[in-house]
Parts: sequence; structure tokens; C-alpha cells
Amino acid sequence: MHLTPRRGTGRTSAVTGLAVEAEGLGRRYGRRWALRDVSLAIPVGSVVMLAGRNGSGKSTLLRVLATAIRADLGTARVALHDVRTERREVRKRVALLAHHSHHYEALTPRENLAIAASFLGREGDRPRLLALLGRVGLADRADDPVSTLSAGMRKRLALARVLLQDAAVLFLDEPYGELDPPGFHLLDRVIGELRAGGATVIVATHLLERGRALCDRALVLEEGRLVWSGPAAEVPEDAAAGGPTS
Amino acid sequence: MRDYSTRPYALGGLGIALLLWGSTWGLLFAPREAYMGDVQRIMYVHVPTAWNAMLALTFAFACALFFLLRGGWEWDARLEAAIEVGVVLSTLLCMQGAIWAKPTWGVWWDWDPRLTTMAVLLFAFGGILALRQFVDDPVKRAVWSAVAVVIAYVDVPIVYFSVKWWNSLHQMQSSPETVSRAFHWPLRINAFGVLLLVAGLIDLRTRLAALRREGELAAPPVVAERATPAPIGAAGGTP
Amino acid sequence: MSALAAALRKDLLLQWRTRAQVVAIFVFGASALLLFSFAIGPHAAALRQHAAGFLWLALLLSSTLALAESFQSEMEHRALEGLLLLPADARALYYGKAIANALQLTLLGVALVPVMVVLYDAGTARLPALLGIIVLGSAGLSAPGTLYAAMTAQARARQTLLPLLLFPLVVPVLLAAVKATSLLILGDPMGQIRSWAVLLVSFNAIYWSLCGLLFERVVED
Amino acid sequence: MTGVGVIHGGWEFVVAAYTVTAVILLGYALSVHWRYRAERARRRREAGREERAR
Repeated sequence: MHLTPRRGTGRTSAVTGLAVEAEGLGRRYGRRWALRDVSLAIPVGSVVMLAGRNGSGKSTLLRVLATAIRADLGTARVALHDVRTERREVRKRVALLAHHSHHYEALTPRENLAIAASFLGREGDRPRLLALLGRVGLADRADDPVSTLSAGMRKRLALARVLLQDAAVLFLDEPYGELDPPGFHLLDRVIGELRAGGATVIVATHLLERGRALCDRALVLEEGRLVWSGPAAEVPEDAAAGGPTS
Repeated sequence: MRDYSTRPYALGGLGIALLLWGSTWGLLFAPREAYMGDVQRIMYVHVPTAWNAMLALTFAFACALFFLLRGGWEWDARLEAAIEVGVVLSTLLCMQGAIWAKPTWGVWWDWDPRLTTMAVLLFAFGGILALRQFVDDPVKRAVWSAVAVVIAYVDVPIVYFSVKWWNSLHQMQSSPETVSRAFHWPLRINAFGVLLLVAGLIDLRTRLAALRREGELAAPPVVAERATPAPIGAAGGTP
Repeated sequence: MSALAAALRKDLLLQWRTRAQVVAIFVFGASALLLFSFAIGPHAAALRQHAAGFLWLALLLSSTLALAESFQSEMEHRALEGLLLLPADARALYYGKAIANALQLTLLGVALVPVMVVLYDAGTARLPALLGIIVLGSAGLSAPGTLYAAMTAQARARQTLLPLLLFPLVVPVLLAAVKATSLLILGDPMGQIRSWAVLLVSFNAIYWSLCGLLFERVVED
Repeated sequence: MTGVGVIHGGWEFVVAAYTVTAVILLGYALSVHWRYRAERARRRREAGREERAR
């Protein structure tokens, strides 16, 4: 099922051609700076791997760009809108797949998606919800409470919720975590389709092999600083040493 | 970091001097009140405490509004100081109120609307002090305590009227301020005394809060430390 | 407005799905009523005299459990953050949750009335007025309570922090609701109930608007 | 209406009120002073440690 065209800035109308631009981003947690002076520019339509050891600031960077948390220093514009002053506009064009899967345990996958759809102003999409759940492999569990789902299935529900938002820019934080091998292939297909649909995708992951294959550019974070950027195929092996079985 | 801050100590010292002067005047030289006798002399310290307790909490409300509308860590430091001093003064006020009520009404607490309102404020702002202990993120702690102060302060008139109506059946309101001209001077001197002392306390406590904030928050990263290569745009330096 | 409808539908669905918790909170309230009577002793006159006070104390204590519970599900998997990022308007989320909490507290209050009538022999013929007071009192607890529940759900020692912040604030609601309810039970010769109802309405007017304004600052980072 | 007519004595209540006032105001002032000096000393030690670390 091909994704409907992007909402918000299509890939043609962007003046500067940049989906994400940041200058001197900083975020601290008490005495520790999780992000130090990060600057980057990501053109529309590119698929970028964000690599780095645990605690290098990958999640913090994605959450700042997705306006989930504030930046203590620096500025950033996502989908042509400022993350500090135009949060609502950014959020209309952005989707975040986070560690926490943003759902209600007591409700069922169908109800969770229906709630998200109702806030997105797309009430009448019931068949689309079921199709979306089928696409991520949750069709048979659509009406069981999410509390009975395994971690992998919750990740699939979170993925369905991200796809529902039909965003121009997607931030996927460790999307492969908790997924089983079929889940890996599902995610590869989804990212491929997003690329084909003209979306900009930033994937934070430890799986360098997969990242080289899927992404065209790569950024490497170390202790909150951007230490390398360039074509994904050349990402240095030690940059994000190892990680879970790829 | 200023090494030695004289202003708060000067304010405090002057305040204490005024308080001593006003209190000795009120205790030894002021005439005895016709009905109340000597017990009325408690007014020279009770009324100034009441005025300044309300003033401190009003200052906390102002700091909360400034922080919410304009931001700036200095307002959070002043907010913390004003809340703490307000709570201390409210505690003192309730104690004085009880000591005043015993000889006058035979009970320790006479549900006077003003005093009862201050007791409710004591617990409300005391709760906000507890809130500040249990929130670790400095920004969240600052925003939430500012929000809580605004909510608690807006409640003051409502609490006053509800207690006034609730209590109006029992007895005509005893207004401690029925003070004739001759008694005004010690009252006014003490009022300024407590005011200056409170100003000094808030000033010093603000510096303490500012220092703690400094210790809690890491300084911005020094740009020079940036590791090479400089993080160029992912697309190889296009605009 | 549609965001408010969506938020309210979400909260009512959540409450329906976790209705076992509401029943448990009702049992807690009823047992509190029982304990109050043990504290006073079996003197019917005294119990009847203080019945209104016990009803509202039981409802106040139960409200902290219900309010804390209402944000447990929002914080569990950062569901609230998920909605804010859609984006969903924070004010709509607040009013949806506050209305749902007010309905739940009203339900609790109405369910506790028969227990009060039985234990304290304290009934009233003016049931519509009693329902009105219960609705106004529940709304008065829910407006600031929902905001403080959102705040304390993200802090440590949340069980103690919510009542610590809420109880001093809702003194006027407690005073007015208890007075109005006892006037209904023990008779209202001078017709004072109107003034207490006015006080409850003004408390609600102030806090339903003020907390709506401040909610976004509490949930946004 | 002043309750029980003219109140005789009552000096012990006046003394109690003034001592409570003095104790709390001065006690709090001292506590702020001590906490402030302690914090300043701690900050100075930390600044020193950071200096040595760099």
C-alpha cells in the first residue's frame, strides 16, 4: 500500500531544500551535557543513519528535533519551522518513534490508533486503521489489550502509529530494538517506502551493517558531539562499536 | 561570584535595631490598653508579622508571574527565597495568634478569618516547599513551583471569605487593629523593622538559592573544545 | 472543540476500561465513612450532626486516589507525550481529563450518599439540590486536582505530594460543600444554601479557567 | 466586645509572644547565614577541584 503524499512541505516546495537544520544545539541534564554544540543540515528526502555508543546523545538529539524536549542552547528548524517557537507547526509535519511507545496499556491497538486518528482529525479512517495494523502484523491482535502484547508487538504498534501521522520528517529511535527478524524486514520495507514517498528519515541505530545498506548519509555522535558525517557506506566501524546482534 | 555580600546583613541589622526600638517602646512606655490590659502589647509584634507575611507571599506571587511570563533563573531564586520566608513568617504568625487568643478568648485558636487564612496559606506554601524538594529537574521544579504559587495565591481571597462566612455565626469579629493613636508609633516602627529584616533574609536566601542553582547546572560547553572535524552539513557542505 | 471531544472520549473510554479501579475507590470511601462513625461512637444525634462533614471528607480522600490513578495511565508509556506530539492541544487534553475526573467524583459522591443515609441516618428530601452540590464540589476538587495530578505524577513521592498540595487549596470547596450539604440534611431555615452554592460556583469559575491556562506549562518540557 | 472584661496580668503571654518571635526570626536568620556560608565554601572547594581537573 503506497503511502499517501506528504503533508506539509512536499519535497519540491522546500526553499532551502533542508528538512532539518540545527546550529549549536545543547541540552543538559543537571551537571551533564547530553548534547554539546551540535550543528547539522539534512536535505529533504534523504535517509540518514545516526550512530553512536550508548549515552552518546542519539535519543536526546532526536527528541529535541521532534520537540519532545527543549533545547537548552542553540537553535533548530525542522520542516522549515523553529523547534522552540513553532512547536505546533513542527509537530504537524514530524513523527517520532521513541523508546516509550506512546500508547495506553488498558486499551486495544485499534483503540490506541483510533485515539491518535481522532486528534489528527481523521475520524473516518476505520478501514485504514485495520489495514495499518495488518501491515505491521497486528491484525490478529487488534482487539486485545496492549498490556497482553509482547515488547516486539508494542514496537510494531508504535510503528503503525508513526505511519498513521503521515509525516514529512520521521525520527526513528532504535527502531530495530525488540523486533524479531520478520520485524527487521518489515522495517526495511517501510523505510524503503518512506524514501520512495519523498520523506526524510533519521534512524538512530547501532546496526551499522543495516544502516550502510539502507541509508545514504550517516552522522556519528560521541559524548554529545557530532564527530563524523559523510556517506553511510563509509561510516567508521569503531564509531559505534557493535551493539545487539545485527 | 561576589565574595562578601554586605547588603543583606545591613538590611537585617537595621531591621533588628528598629524591632528592638519599637518593641521596647511598646512593652515599656506605651500606655496600657483600657480593656485588654497588657495582653494588647502582643499587637506590636503580631500585626507587623501579619503585614509582612502577606507581603512576602505577595512577592512570591510576583516572582512566580515574572518567571512564567518572562523567564530567568534569578526569578526562580527569588521565588524560592520568598516562599521560604513567607512560610516562616506564617508559622510565627499562627503561634503569636494562638498566644494572643488564649488570654483573650480562653481558647488557643479563635478561627479569626484573617488568621485562619494565614494558617491555610502556611500549609499551601509549605506544600510548595515540599514540591521543590521532590522534583529533581531544575527547570521543571522552577516552572511547577511557580504554577503552584500562582494557584495558591489566587485562592487567598476565596479562603478568606469562605472562612469569614463559615465563622460569622460564632462571634463578632475581633479586630486586633482597633488601636488608638497613642499606640501607633511602636506598631509602625516594628512594621518597618520586620520589613527590613525580611528584605535582608530574602536577599540572603536568594543568593543561597542562586549558588545552589549554579552548583546544580553545568556551565555551557566551551566552544573551543569542539573535536574536529567540524560537523559540516550531512550533504557535504551544501547551503 | 473537536479536540476536546476527542480528549473527553479518550478519557471516558479509559475510565470505562479501568472501572474496577473506580469500584475499589468507592469501597475505600465507604470504609472511610464507617471508620468515621467508629471515631464518634454510636450516638445517632452526633453522627447525624456531622454526616455532611464525613461525606465530604471521604470524597476528598477518595479524590486523591482517583486523580492520581487518572494520570498513571498517561505517564505509563508516555502516552500523554505521544498525544502532545501529534499535535494535540494541551488545553483540550486538560479539559477532557478534568471533566472525566469530575464525572467520576460525582459518581463516587452519589454512590456514597446511600452509605451515609444508612450509617448516619442523614437523608434529605431535596435530592436535586444535593446532586447539584455534589456536582459543584466534585468539579471544584477536579479542576486543580487534575493539574496537580499531572504535576505530581512526574515527581517523586507522588502519593504524599498530591494531597499535600491539593488539600490546603480546596479548603473553600470543603467548607462550602459541607455547609451546603448539612443545610440540606439538618434544614435550612434562613435559606443560606444559595450563598454557599455561589461560593462553589465562583471557585469553579476561577480554577477551571486558571488551570486550563497553566496546564500546558506543566506538561510541556 | 472584648470577652471577659478587663484582663488582669497576662504578662506571661506577652513575654511568650515576644520570645517566640525572637527565637524564630533570629533562628531562621542564623540558619540562612550558616547554609549560605556552607554553600559558598562548597562552591569554592568545587571550583578548586575543577581547576585542578582541567
